[in-house]
Amino acid sequence: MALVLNEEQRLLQDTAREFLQQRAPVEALRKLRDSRDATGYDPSLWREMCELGWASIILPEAYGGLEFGFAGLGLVVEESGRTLSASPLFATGVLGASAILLAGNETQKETLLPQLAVGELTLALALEEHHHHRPTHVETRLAAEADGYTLNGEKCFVLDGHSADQLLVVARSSGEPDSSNGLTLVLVPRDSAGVRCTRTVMADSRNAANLQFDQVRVPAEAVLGRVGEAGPLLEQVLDRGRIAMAAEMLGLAKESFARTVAYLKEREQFGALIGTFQALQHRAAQIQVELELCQSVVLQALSTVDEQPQQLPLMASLAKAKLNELAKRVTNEAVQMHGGIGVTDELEIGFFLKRARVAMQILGDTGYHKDRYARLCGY
Amino acid sequence: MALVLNEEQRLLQDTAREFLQQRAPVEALRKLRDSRDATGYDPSLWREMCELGWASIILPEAYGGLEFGFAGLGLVVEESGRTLSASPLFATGVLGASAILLAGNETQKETLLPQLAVGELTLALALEEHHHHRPTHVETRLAAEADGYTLNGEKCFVLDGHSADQLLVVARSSGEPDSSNGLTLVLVPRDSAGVRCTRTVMADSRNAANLQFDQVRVPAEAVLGRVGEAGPLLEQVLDRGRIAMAAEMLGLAKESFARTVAYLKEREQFGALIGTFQALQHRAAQIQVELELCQSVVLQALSTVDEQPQQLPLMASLAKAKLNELAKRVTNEAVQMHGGIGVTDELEIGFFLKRARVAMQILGDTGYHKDRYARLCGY
Amino acid sequence: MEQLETFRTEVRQWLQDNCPESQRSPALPEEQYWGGRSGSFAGEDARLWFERMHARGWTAPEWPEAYGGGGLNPQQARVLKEEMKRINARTPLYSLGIWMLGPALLEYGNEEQKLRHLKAITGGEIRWCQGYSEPGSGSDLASLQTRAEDMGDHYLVNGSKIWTTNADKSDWIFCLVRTDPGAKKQEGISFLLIDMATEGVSVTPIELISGESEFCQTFFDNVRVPKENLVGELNKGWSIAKALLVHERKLMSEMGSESPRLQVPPTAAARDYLDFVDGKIADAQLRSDLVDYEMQMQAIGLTHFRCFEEKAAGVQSAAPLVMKYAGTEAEKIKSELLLAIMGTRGLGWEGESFSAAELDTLRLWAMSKAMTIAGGTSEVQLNVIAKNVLQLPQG
Amino acid sequence: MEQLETFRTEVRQWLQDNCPESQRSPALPEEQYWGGRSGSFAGEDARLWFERMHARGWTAPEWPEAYGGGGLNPQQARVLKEEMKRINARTPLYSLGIWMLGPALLEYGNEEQKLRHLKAITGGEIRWCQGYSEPGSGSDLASLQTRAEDMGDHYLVNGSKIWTTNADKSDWIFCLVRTDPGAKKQEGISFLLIDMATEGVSVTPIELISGESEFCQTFFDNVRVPKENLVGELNKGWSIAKALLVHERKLMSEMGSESPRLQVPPTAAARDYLDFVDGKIADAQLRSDLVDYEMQMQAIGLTHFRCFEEKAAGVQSAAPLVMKYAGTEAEKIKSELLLAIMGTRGLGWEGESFSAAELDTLRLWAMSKAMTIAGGTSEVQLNVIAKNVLQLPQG
Repeated sequence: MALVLNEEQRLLQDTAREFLQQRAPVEALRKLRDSRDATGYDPSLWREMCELGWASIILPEAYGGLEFGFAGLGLVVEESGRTLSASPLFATGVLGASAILLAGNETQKETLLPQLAVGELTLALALEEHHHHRPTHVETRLAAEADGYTLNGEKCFVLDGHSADQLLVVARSSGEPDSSNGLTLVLVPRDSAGVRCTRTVMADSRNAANLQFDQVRVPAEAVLGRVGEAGPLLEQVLDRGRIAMAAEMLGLAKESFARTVAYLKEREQFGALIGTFQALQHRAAQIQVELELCQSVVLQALSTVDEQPQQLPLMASLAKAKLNELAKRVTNEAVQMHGGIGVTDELEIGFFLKRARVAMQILGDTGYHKDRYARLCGY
Repeated sequence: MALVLNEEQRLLQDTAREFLQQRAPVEALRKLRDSRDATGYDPSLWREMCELGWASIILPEAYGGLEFGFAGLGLVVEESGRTLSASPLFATGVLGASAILLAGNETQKETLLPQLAVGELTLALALEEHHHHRPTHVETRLAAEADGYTLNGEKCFVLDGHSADQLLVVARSSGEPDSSNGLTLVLVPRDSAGVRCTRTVMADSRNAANLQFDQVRVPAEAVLGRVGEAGPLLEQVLDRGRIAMAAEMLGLAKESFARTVAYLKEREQFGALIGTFQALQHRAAQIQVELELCQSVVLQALSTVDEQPQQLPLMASLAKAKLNELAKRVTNEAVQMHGGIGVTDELEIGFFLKRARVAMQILGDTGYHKDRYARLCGY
Repeated sequence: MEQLETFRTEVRQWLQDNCPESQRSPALPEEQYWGGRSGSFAGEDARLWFERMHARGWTAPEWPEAYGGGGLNPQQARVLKEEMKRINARTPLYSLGIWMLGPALLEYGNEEQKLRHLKAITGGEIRWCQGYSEPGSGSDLASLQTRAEDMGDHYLVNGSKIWTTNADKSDWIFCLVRTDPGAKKQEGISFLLIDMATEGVSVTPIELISGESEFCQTFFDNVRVPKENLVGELNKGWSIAKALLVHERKLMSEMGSESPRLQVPPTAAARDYLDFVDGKIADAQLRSDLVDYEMQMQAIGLTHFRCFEEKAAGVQSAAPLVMKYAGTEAEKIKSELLLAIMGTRGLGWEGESFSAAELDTLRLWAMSKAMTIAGGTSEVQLNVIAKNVLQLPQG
Repeated sequence: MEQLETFRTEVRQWLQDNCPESQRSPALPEEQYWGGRSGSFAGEDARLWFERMHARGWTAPEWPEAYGGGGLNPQQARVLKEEMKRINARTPLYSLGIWMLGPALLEYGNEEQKLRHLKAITGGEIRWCQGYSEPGSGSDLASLQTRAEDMGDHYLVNGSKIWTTNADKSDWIFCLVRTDPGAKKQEGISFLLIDMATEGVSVTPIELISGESEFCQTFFDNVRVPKENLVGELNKGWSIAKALLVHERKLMSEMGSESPRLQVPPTAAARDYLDFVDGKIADAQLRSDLVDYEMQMQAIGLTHFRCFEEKAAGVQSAAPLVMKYAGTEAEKIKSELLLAIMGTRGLGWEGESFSAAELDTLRLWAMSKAMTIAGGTSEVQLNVIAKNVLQLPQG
């Protein structure tokens, strides 16, 4: 039953919650931010996460994976949204693992996935070339040479782009700049000659980078799947990313809402607990309604990846659009209901607010997914 | 000062309010509805309104008018929104008078306006050919003959179309079906041979009709203005209509809100006046905020007609869009806050609710005017 | 399990043999059989279908056979329901008696009451209506004023009830009445059955903004009610009412899914009433509103499924508590959206200028306004969520 | 009237002759002169401009000349303002002393206090900050806990104030303190002036989610304050505070209109960051959100004008009471809209990958969250409208 967790899943979620709350709470993100940490996450912590199997939840056992399904991965990601834990979980565990799994050939899978599973390989998907999500707007060119390819172009908002070992670059080997035909996925070590990386410090204190590729040499075996045919596979990878990001935002929304409700029960104003004010009660109750609906959407979307891939695009857009709106609304209300202290950096609510805004842009804002949903439904 | 009424205007408004509340309250509309009155309004009452000068507020003195400006007319229309009074005020006093004033030649003005002023001539603008407002979507054809024209086509949602003495028909004499070029305004007596009229009973119990024109003979002197050039003038007429309808909706919103606030002060639930519940207080206060903003918009839009015609299109779309939304919100909240009795026909709130929905469609729904506003602003 | 499959095969065959062809499609309101002294069948097939089902006790499949029920266990009842649904078989008897009063009598009634009333219900002889709300009571059910005075051998009832759906077509009414005026609000209320043919009972229909008047106000003027008509203990009617409310919720949500008057879905209306350019609705506002609505309905639909799965798995969550609010608010949005999509064609009140679907759209839009009021207003729903789910302090 | 025009001519000429070219454009935050012991000028022109204006008493044009003011009547002050605005002349001295404390002292202070403090304010010698809110008091100003005990020849102050803007750069603070702990909330509060150089006063900046920290928390630990620093009557500080709140509102709305950090207007951002197809923004959602915002701002702008015209005509309406709510809520919407329009470029926190305008957009977005909290939360605004405008009953 897809909308109720089974015993195994509940256990996984409980373990994840406990680990993250102890080892990577919001306070840890604050420390990374304040110390201007160069990596942007704690590599030793990531290795521990890998030991728990988080990098390999969706991988088949043959490649060292847990074979636990996307639904399992989603639960861990949701928990990481509660604690705003910075780690390669999304870029490597969701996007990277999915890309190799879906697009890689057997050799690539056998080589890369076991490394990825144990934390020895981190990845970053270099996709965006515009400040709004446009997955087919690719001008970065992959040109065939006698003994391989050369890569030229620029990418922006590459999550973990400055820290990942290898870059999964979406490049155009043929076709018009906005066509979904002619796209190719290539694997480029970040320290290759001709790769220039500028870390961008974003509102959420998490990792992103701008990348430049200047005559970068790419050997033929670095191509994932077939040349010029990455479009459809890429879309599947992105839909998985959208659903995972929705799961993260669900965790983020639940946690910031829980903190707000707790505050409503302890804060006094005008001689009464502010939680007794009916106007706030109704606003909080309306959020609870949306949270329940979004919970169902995320659970269904996660199991869609494993069970009904034909519904993947629709569910991905539904999940991302709904969770974008929920995360925006909850974090705004959280700040407002906390009043003055809500706008201080001392309170952690601000971290949720800022992460929500970045998450809202990752792999498509609300308008993008509303439009896509309508197109998929034929209107 | 356009945003504050002067002494003269206040007097006009007070007189109108008193007259309408005594002679044409909501109860009068209920009677017209329940008796299935064939005319849809009380002709003797309209003559009294004309004696008060309401049909001629905007007409120059030379044609028997009060020359009081559109701002004055707007105040009377707003009051008629409070009482939901059915009369030719909108179709004849706003649209008809404006069309003849703006598009008619001197002979037409001299003949028609004095009749209109005293209530001897009622008009209906036959414009729409689609269930959504599309002012340039005109397929009704005006074909030139040896001694005049023939008119063929169909019109829908013609306000007062079944009761007016003459029809102001928007017809196409040239150009493509959706072009604003090639439109002509002609005056057609409703009892002309070949005119078929079907009254449509609408939600608001007010007048509308579908019209068919089958080889209707139109003499050359029945053309208002120049053949094929009615487009720009028509747009001005429509903008005046939109602003007047916004004024009516302001009155409607104010009245239904006032009744709701009064109810909040007298109705008890769970041992307390429901007006003490903070959630309702905040919703009511938010409506008050929007009412204040809309009040300013309507006042400015009305004076724009008289003083800044170059801003007319922008202000008309602003006013119609804002008031559409306000009327929808206020009437929905009015029903909800009245609870069970709010959905009974016995309470008059239902009449406001239904009139609001029809008014929202007259001369453009919210989406139409948001789009037009954006286009006018160049985005 | 095997037994159940045998039962399914039998039922399927029986339905195949006994359900007339004409009874295998959703019934329009005028085709429904509601029983009662003044009830009538829409046709001979409807009568046949009712009589055959009644003979098997399947107008109330789960009730004991002694009371005219089918004596099925819940699993069997579910199978019957599924098999009926499979061929779109109509409900043979629509009845508040079956849906609401019956469960209360089965739990709280004495043997005499069960024998007397339940059989008349399953046989469609007596039609019941409900008298809870009173003029002025609104969401505050406990504030009711209709009094039943103990006169020794009978109660003397005075007062009035509002929103008594179809009271003018009903034979009996089940009511909440105040039997101890001195007690605190919820206390001192009793659950009473009243024959509407008794002297002093009168009914006036209430016209709604939708133009319909299936709701009534029912007046009690010195009505003598035999003491045997008290259900459960004196002054303990509140707990019966609460139990019944659960049935009402369920009823409302089930009625929704097989609503006899089928509203046009907004996406279908969009195809009929809006222009498309390059496969997209040209009106950006309406397209955006439509996606918002469709996404919300998807989310609500998935949550319905989640509630179901959670119940089956014995998992408790807050999801069931938000459904009434989410569902009825969405219903209002849908109705507004339909009007907006249909433009002036959605605003027709009557007459041949409009199609039946168009006229229905407007009436259902008006009715949708009542959905966030009836059965616990949206405000009460939010209060309940704030209190029971969020456990916010009460002022 | 004629006199006023003569005055205008003189002022215009004087400004022409005395306002340095460099002082004729809006000042960036770092170019503003706020005076005080640690205050400094952004340049020689700024000093010159301040000194010339101060010499004429025009740092506080309406204050009496005896206190370093200009002695202008309201009409003349208005003319001066208009003429300064005409050439975009900068405010020579930014000062809470002029905007807030001064009006209070002029009305409630004794002669000694006026002479001592007002001159130091107009001359830019002393910079003041405000101490109203306390940790935990929030919107509920009357619940304050900072105590001033009467010790015979002085008050002993203990407690702390929060949101004391720029307290770390200020010399004195004007405070509300509790002088009668036994009295009811609003009573027993007094208005006290405290030299921040006194022993026991300490200041800690508070970092905001925007990354800025102009706000501080100010602590009072056994601070001895001379009794002559009490303004007005003992225990009557609440009425002074109320009068000052009016000035604060006015200040906030005026500051808004000449905000030194100019946020990109959303329509301009749309041109820079969005694609246009056939002259229309291609992204339907953002276009729709943009029109909504622009229309709302038009309506708010017109209502500003209406307030102004009504005041001039002596007409009372509810319009002024809704402006804070409408304006600050719209400001939040605008900031969200700008982020959405700029996409990932609007999410940069620092560094050269983003333009200054982009970085500012994010910081101002974060600051916008405080606007519906500071100066009376949106919730308090709605309470006030419900009570004072709609006159709804209070529970």
